[in-house]
Order: sequence, then C-alpha cells, then structure tokens
Amino acid sequence: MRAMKVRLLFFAVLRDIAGTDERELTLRDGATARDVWNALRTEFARLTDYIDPPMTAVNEEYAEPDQVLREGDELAFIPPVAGG
Amino acid sequence: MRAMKVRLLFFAVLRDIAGTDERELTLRDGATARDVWNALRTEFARLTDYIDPPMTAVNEEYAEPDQVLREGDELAFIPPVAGG
Amino acid sequence: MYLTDAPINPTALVQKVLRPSDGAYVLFEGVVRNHHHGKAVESIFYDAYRPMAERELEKIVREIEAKFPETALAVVHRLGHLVVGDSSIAIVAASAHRAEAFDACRMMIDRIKETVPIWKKERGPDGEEWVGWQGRR
Amino acid sequence: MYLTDAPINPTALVQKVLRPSDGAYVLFEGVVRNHHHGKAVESIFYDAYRPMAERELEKIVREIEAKFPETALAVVHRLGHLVVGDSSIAIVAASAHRAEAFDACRMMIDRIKETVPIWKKERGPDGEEWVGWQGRR
Repeated sequence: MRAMKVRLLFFAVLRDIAGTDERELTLRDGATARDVWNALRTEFARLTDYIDPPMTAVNEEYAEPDQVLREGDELAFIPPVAGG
Repeated sequence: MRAMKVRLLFFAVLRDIAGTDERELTLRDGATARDVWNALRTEFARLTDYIDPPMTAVNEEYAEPDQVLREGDELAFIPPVAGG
Repeated sequence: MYLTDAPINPTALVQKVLRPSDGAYVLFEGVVRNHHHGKAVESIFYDAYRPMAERELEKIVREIEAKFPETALAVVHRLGHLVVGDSSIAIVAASAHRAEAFDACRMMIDRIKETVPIWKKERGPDGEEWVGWQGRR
Repeated sequence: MYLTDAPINPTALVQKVLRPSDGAYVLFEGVVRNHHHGKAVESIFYDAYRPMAERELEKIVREIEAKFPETALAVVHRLGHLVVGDSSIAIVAASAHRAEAFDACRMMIDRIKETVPIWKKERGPDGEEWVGWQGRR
C-alpha cells in the first residue's frame, strides 16, 4: 500500500483542541477528509461526539469530505464560520 | 367684507418665477390656498398651465388646498420635492 | 439641527449614534453625480423650506424609531451649492442586528424623498433645471 | 488585500470606490457589541484561514459585481483582538442609484457570513467561546 503526505491545518476551536496550527499527516492511498476527521475524533475526546466532519477545504477550496486526498494536499476543517 | 393678511413664501422654481422670497397678501375672508394659486396663475404666464396647485403648506404643515386660510397664516406652495 | 450649509462629516454622525449595544450600522450618503436622465450634471443647488424641512425630518425620525425601537438614527441634509462628488445627505442607522439597521436606513431615505420640502436645481452644460417641475402640471 | 490587522478606515474605503457617476453609497460596518444571546461580551478574537478567506471574499465580490454591474464594491475584514465598539468589517457599495447600493451591500454581508472562513471567540465575564461551535455536532 502506497502512502502520501498531506498538510492538515487547524483553525479556531480546532486549533485550541489540537494545541497546534498544523500537522503533517502520512495517509494511506485513497484516504479521505472523513478518514482524517475520524482519526481526530479518536485522538481528541472533545471531538468524539462530532460524528460528521465540519465543512472541509482542500487547497483553499471547499470540498466534499469523501473526496479522495492527494499527495501534497492542504486540508483544513472549517468550523461554523462567524465572520462579519 | 372683512380682509385678512397672509404671508406667502416662494421656494425653488416658484421663487425663480415670482422673483422674490415672499409676499404679504391681503385676502378676502374665506379665501383658500387654491384661490391664491389661481391668482398666481393669472399673474405669471409660466404658471398658467398648472391648473391644480402643488402640495400646499400652511404654517409649516401640509394642508389641503381648499382649506380656508386665516389671519396671519404662513402659506407656501411646495413644488415636487427632490431632497436626498 | 438636521440641515447644514457645510460639508457633511459622516464619521461624526456615526459617532453620535453608535452605542455599545450596537452590532452594526448602515451609513447612506446621497452624492452629487455627473448625470441625470442622460444629461450631464456639473453642480446642484439645494433649496429648502428650512423650518418645515426640519419638522418633516423630525417626524420621519420619530416614525422610523417607532417602527424600529432598537435602532438609533441620525440624519443631516446639506443645502446650497454642491459639486459632483459632494454628499447631499447622510443617514446612519445603528442597531444590535444588521437587518434592522438596513431596513431603517433604507426606509428613512425613501420617506425623506417623499415629503421633506427640499428642492434641487441641476446645472450642466445644457443649462439648469429644477428637478421634478417640468412635466408636472 | 481584504484582510487587515489594523483598525478599519471606512472613509478611505469609500474614497477608493466612489466614482463621479455614483449618486449614492451604502457603508455597512459590523461592530463588536457588548452582548450576544443574552451574555455580556467584552472583546472578540477574530481568526481566519487567511489565504482561503481572501479567495472567498474575492469570489463574493465578483459574484455581486456580476449581479449589480453598475455597482462598485469594497470590503475589508479586521482580524485579531477587538473590543466593544471596534469595527470588524466594512463594506461599501456605490452606484448611480440607491436601490442597487443597498441591495449589493446587504447581499455582500449576507454572503460573507455564509462561506468566508473567519471565526470569532467571544470573551466576557462568563469566560470565552468560539461562536457557532457549541450545539453543533
């Protein structure tokens, strides 16, 4: 099974929960944002109840959480936005 | 027949037509703003075709043109407003 | 109070109305533009029946405050000679939420254009004209 | 370009967009208020996914310019620590006629609140909270 590297960015409440701005992930080929979210739910108790991922962005564009990630992608979960 | 004095104010296009800011009128008892307007139509050719008076104000409040005027009233015809 | 012969300072108007409970304000300014109904405009002379215009503006402020009790309002209309780019009117509506601020501000300018005895004479290369008078009779 | 860490200067934003053909502009500012859902607020920290927020703001500007081709738009969102009374966002819409300016300005703030990746953490006497996170799951 091949592996790929993906950069995961944390913002807002997720940065507070993760305690970091970003993390480099090594994922199996075919992994999706949903897979990454589920791994975070396992790692951080405060996320366990959040079964569905928040909005997902890949390379600074909104994307479907089940879209397959690719080598070098920049992934971010977007908690409910509150700009303005 | 008794007479009364009324102050007539001219604004905007009406000031240009009358060539003055105001005029003191001596009117017969029972005269209305419409009567005053008709006198202006006779006096100023540029008003002749304007059969109905513009909006009418008596003592700084909008009023009906057929309302009877009283001694000391301040009368003004209000051409179409264009504020803002 | 609502009328001025000097340039309008919208920032001062905003400072006058904004309260710590307000989460939004909407500022509207009417500006002299270089055209009207296809004709070039260079300047505008604004005339008013001043005491009556003050009273009508006051009535409109109270009417809209009654409709939007949580919204704070301010308005000032400039009179005299204005050139392209000059502001003729500024309205500020501040509220806890933006919907009321937008609605109140818009209703205010719509109402002002209906009843306040203020007039404008537009001047351009084709001459000058009191807006709204021609064609009405 | 659309984001700043410094206080917003709405007058400069207006000057940037206003053209001689514009007869009206509407300025909207979002302001930190001292309450939210019944709780006291003292300050707000605004966070953003900056490059993506810039892109989303750019998309919204283009979308609204397409809907209102005669309207000129500008927007700036402030990030970082803001206190009560500080403006978090300013939007200017200028047009020949006021209806388009009001509509475009309002649509702009509505759209920004839907999709732009900006977040706020409210701080008050009861603690602090990322707005919109609690209750969602």
